[in-house]
Amino acid sequence: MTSDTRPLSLNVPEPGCRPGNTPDFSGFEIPRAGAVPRPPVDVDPDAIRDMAFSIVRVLNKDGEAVGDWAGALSTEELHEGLRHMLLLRTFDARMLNAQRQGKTSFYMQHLGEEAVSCAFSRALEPGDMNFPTYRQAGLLIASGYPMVTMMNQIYSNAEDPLHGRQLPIMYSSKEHGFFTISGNLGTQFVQSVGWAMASAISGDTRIAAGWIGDGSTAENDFHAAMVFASTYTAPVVLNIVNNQWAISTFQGIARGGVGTFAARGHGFGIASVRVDGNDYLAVHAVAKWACERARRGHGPTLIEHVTYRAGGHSTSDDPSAYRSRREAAAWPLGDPVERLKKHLIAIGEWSEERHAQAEAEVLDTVRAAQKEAEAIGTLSAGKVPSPRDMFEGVYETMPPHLIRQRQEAGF
Amino acid sequence: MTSDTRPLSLNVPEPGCRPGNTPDFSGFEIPRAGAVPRPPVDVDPDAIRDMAFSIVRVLNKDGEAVGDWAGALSTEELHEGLRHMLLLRTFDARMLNAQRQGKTSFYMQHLGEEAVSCAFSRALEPGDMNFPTYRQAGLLIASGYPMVTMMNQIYSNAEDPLHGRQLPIMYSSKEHGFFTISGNLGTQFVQSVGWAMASAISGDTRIAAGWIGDGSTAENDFHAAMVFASTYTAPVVLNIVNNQWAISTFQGIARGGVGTFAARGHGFGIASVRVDGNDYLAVHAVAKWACERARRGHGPTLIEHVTYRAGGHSTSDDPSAYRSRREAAAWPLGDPVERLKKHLIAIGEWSEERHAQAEAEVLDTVRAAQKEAEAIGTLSAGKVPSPRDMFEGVYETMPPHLIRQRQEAGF
Amino acid sequence: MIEAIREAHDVAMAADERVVVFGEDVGFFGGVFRCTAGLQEKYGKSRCFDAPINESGIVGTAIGMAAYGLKPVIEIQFADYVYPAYDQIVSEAARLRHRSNADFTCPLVIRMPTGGGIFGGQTHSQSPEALFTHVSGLKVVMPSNPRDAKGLLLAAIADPDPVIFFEPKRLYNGPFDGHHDKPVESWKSHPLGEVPDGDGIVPLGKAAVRRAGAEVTVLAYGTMVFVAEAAAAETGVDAEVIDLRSLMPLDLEAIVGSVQKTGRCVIVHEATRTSGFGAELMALVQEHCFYHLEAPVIRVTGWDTPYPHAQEWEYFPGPGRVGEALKKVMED
Amino acid sequence: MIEAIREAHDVAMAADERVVVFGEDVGFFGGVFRCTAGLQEKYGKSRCFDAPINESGIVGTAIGMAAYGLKPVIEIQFADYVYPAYDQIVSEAARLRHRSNADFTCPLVIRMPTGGGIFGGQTHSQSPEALFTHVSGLKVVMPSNPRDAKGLLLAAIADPDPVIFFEPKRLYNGPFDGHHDKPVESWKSHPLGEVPDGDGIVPLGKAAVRRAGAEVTVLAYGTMVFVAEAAAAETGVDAEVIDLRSLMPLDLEAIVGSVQKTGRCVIVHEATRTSGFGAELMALVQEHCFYHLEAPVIRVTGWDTPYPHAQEWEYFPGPGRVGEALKKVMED
Ligand SMILES: Cc1ncc(C[n+]2csc(CCOP(=O)(O)OP(=O)(O)O)c2C)c(N)n1
Ligand SMILES: Cc1ncc(C[n+]2csc(CCOP(=O)(O)OP(=O)(O)O)c2C)c(N)n1
Ligand SMILES: [Mg+2]
Ligand SMILES: [Mg+2]
Repeated sequence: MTSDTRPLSLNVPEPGCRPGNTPDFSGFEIPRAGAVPRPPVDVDPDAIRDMAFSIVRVLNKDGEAVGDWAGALSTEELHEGLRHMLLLRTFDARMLNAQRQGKTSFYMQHLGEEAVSCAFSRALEPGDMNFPTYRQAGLLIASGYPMVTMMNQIYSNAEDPLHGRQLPIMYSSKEHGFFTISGNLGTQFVQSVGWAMASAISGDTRIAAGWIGDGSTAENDFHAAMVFASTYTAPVVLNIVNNQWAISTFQGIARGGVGTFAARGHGFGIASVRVDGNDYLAVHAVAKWACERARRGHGPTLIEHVTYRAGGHSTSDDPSAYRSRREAAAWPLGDPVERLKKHLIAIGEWSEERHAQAEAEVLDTVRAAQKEAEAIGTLSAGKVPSPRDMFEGVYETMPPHLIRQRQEAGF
Repeated sequence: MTSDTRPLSLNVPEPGCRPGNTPDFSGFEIPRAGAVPRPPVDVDPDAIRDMAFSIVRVLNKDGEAVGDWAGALSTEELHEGLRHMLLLRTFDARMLNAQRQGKTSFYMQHLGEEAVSCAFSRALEPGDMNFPTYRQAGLLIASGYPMVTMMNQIYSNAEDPLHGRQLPIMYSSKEHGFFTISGNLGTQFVQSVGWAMASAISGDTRIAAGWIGDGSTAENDFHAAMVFASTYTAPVVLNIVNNQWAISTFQGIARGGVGTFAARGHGFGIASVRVDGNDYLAVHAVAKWACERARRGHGPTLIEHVTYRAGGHSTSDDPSAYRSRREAAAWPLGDPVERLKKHLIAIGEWSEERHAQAEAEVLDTVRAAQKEAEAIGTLSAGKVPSPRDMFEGVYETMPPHLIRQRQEAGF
Repeated sequence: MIEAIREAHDVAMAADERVVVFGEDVGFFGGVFRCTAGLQEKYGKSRCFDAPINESGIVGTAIGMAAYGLKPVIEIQFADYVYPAYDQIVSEAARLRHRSNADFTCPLVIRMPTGGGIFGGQTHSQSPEALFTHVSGLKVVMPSNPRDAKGLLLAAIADPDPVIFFEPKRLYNGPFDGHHDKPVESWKSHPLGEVPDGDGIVPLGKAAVRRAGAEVTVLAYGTMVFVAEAAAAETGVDAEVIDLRSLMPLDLEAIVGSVQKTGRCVIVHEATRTSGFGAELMALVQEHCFYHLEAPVIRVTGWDTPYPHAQEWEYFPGPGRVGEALKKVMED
Repeated sequence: MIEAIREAHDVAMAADERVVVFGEDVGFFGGVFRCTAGLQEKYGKSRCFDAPINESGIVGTAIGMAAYGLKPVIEIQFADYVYPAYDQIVSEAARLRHRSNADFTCPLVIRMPTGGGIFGGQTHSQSPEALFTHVSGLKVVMPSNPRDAKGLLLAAIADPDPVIFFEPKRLYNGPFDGHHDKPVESWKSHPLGEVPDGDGIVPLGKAAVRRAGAEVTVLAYGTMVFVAEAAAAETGVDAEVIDLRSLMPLDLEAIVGSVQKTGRCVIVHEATRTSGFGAELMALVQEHCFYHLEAPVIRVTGWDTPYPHAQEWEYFPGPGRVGEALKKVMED
């Protein structure tokens, strides 16, 4: 041992800001909108390593869409996109409230992250399959899944398609390309790769999209997904939603010493891109590019959506215990709804009045769905699934021991 | 979907050469010896990203030690290094044979990879801890662990320090900085990080070294090791021994679309270096650099040792079923023993005669140890551990149910 | 019970520098159930810290630390999330001592909130204890009250071998007998809610009789202890309720003594039935009390299905079902 | 038995394009035990291929494939290495159908060589079946001979739910009754070594009586079936040896019918005792045959220790130990 060796000490990363501190994002580098060029979809991943350290952005401060990645969406599509985000935000607000009223046991919202799932959804084709986390309900809303069915699931009422078996918001819809959500973090990232491999094995043209949170990239399944996607050039888009927090744990604990989560892809030769997750146009453009890569056989893309979890982790969480109340407001990428609204106004296709009217319409829609769902039942009242349902579907055919148990239970 | 989308297909990587084919390593880029500069130990990992795509080499074709990384070892140390490798090679040959004779159930050799563990060992200090795989017995031999004890373990005889409990070659020696080997691949990579974290937590100066094979980097524990090492800047050296094969599976299946295993470190901001694993001087120099980084608090280093498994995977394996018999001879980095021998001759410190004499001495040493071990016993004859030993040590204090079972067993 | 667990950590950390605590959200925030609140502030970031969300890595690094000589006490956020760490626990933590002949050992405590009754659905309600009792080299503990929680946790931390420590989350804030419609009780008014100061341990491997009785022995642990007490009270069956507290090592003597006395036995657990720990208890009872048994032993357990969200109370083995079993075992 | 397993793959792959086979070393080489030899050549690299060494990834991708609509048949190189995949199996494969109300399902076969008797030491000898029988949603199968291996594997591949398929590796090359000093036998001369051509299945959930008897019922599976037969022959006890073949679903009827007839029961397995599948069998026997039992049921099992290398035959529950149990149960 060299004689000048000093005692070692443990490095434990800390967030910039805890309750009581002043949020400071000045160290967070944000390239200007339009700065990152759009490479061809068959680009060699090695040639775009810098994209993992930059951020693809389309909307500038003035709400203009600029650069290579702009121009992919029609005005009608943008209107629809805004409506999807408003629907999701309103849905969240009402369901949060329903949980407080005891109509369900649990809820998780998307506040500040609406663009990610809503815009991504638009890049997929029917038949493609998402393997979402609990924070991508925008995939369902944007693909037209009935809101009342979502509520039935949340309320675990008699019309819940999952028969009350699952925790609220753990939706499943094969038809809408939305894989049954797991409560276990990370497990589905690698399943999305398997689904994509199956599509390739079958000579199909469908692709898969995996989803994972910043904190959950630390899970081992992340590695499995990257290894298999890389080895078999699977037609999959692997999405990391970096909303800066994993419950009370800031993203630095999962990220460690590397600059960005997107850079994780470099160890696997996977094309890796960072995108402004609060920019509907940027998310959509990058998603489209990545989906095309996958579908044309150029293999996987890793996308880091840079966004911010403006609300609590779930209804069980109070973030003021571990981060500054002012952090959300200081978040430099703004609010996705406001930014798309500003863009539409900037291009002369929207106004404050139309926005207010849209909000009102959206509220009516959500309210109507809620009324319909609550007329069926909630966790605390009304029509509920049968206890028999708990025994059904463990296997396709109920084996003798479960029949005996069901009888013992008296159902 | 774009109308021109064609059916997808699965990409399954294939090795360059199967039985019957002619080995061709022409695509394998080998920088000349001395080409890679030696950065300071506090270098920013990002500044040496190219080192993950090159190979640190010291010995050139003519056996000269050249470049920044040369000059760290005295002639005496080189003589000793050669002796260690010869000991390991001879030990392997004799134990392989002992297995064929039924004196033990199983053996795994190091043929062609002797430099990796023998040279690395020299970079460690007493008290440091290796978390080895089954293919780093050179760590024990080079640190002076008694060969007869190794054989007692292999023979599961009455003097086996592990009392016959473990599979042959699954040694353990805390005193010699050699963590108890697991049969489960990958598990110990992350344990090495934990041990290193513990050293840092304790304000100690000791460091850990983790070991993993190329194939085993695919295991999820590899990810856990990288995440924790990166986040807590653990004082650990993480070694990947890329010997090109994982039983019958070539390294491309684990590596996927990235150029090298060392590049895996880039996704974590970990300093990552490739080294010529068949060059005793290069392995030692890189190991020393990485250990110093760790010990001075600069955090983890990932080292890919580029080598070749010249023998079968284990005594249960016949590699001619899946790779060309000529591949080992075509391997462009040569043989580690031959290369060090050539170097010593080149610097005028060795000769064919001295080498022959050294080989004879080594053989005597190994033979003597073997005689001693066999006089105690082998798996098939002589003194064996007591069946009682199987019940001991499951817990520190034997709980009642195990006492009952031991009595039931009649021991 | 949360406070008792926090206290046990505090006592152990104060007494022994080698005790380190980490897990998801356990550092600054003090854990999602607040069982480690204040420890980071008191003992510093290198003795209590947040971990990346990687259960396998948490256990794997803890094994390395334990082998180094520290005593890690780690938290898995929910028992339902222990499976990614299963290999590290089964193939490594449980094996180090034996395979190295004590050259390396693994004094390690793995805590995890367990069980249902909080509408947590299938991934926040499981009771996987039987998956650990089958693995030689592990100890398995489940307290049912604050007093035991503190004493057993201190014993687990002092233990030289790896201990899986299950905390019934429905008991965190008060006793619970399965009558979910009744107002929530707090530990304040319960005698076992009173936790002695200091570093007194409750030894691993010793059961406690929670209710003495002559007619039937009820073997239970965790939340089910209160359910069994309620069922006995409500049916009037004179049941002896044994709180096993530690499943491995198991207090066979207490079990056999009681069953040989009563001649009848009901086993209650929240985990799924098939291959649950109840099967082992049943096997032991029939091996050791065969000639004393007057009626078949009955298991009252969770069903062999995932733990459902809406049908929580039909799944939960409540006092009604346990009461039925008590009556049946008396009739048999 | 290897050839029978290979044949089952071949038949299934020929009949159904959706059957895909992968795992460590299963492609070009055909598996370290050669159970998939020739399949890659015959069906191409996208239907039979090598996987990275990542058991969790193998199962995880297979789940995705099964959900897509394929029927993956995957190999875990040794049962001892299944634990890294435990989370994917328990939390995902076993749960998809139930939690999605059959919106997504998981028809998947996970094969793995199991058991000891080959001097494999603690990481090539384990029998972890009880860790899967405790998990609702899984089926668990263990054949004891080539005929059943083929028929059960075909049934497993046809099954709409995930099946854990244990292959006793000591039986790969011939029957084995635990007399390790006797010359090795081959399947050629054994009636159950004859495997019918074609796609005939052996249904899951049906046990087979391997030896009819009147005095005591022996419940066994895998290698232990032959051990039990040998013990019966050697002791002269008129034992009825039942080969369970499938542990989940279990042929309770066959078990109960036999035990009610004989009034005595010995349970044999190679896995560690505590919380092994024997505990569940014991529980079921006492629940269903209490009034017929004339003596305590006895378990003969592996000890609650890691599977040792040198002491292999002291660990292995051989015919001597089973014979002792048969004699004891007759005396009790
Ligand atoms: C395997 C597993 N471990 C732990 C948890 C508990 N848990 C639920 S959400 C969460 C944080 C996830 O953070 P992130 O991945 O960043 O996603 P976000 O909630 O921010 O969308 C944790 C630790 C879990 N659900 N599964
Ligand atoms: C978890 C686990 N999976 C599979 C195996 C079986 N196995 C033993 S060695 C080996 C190949 C390892 O290859 P590599 O990591 O390249 O190391 P090498 O043998 O080349 O040194 C495999 C698959 C194992 N021991 N553990
Ligand atoms: Mg997050
Ligand atoms: Mg290798």
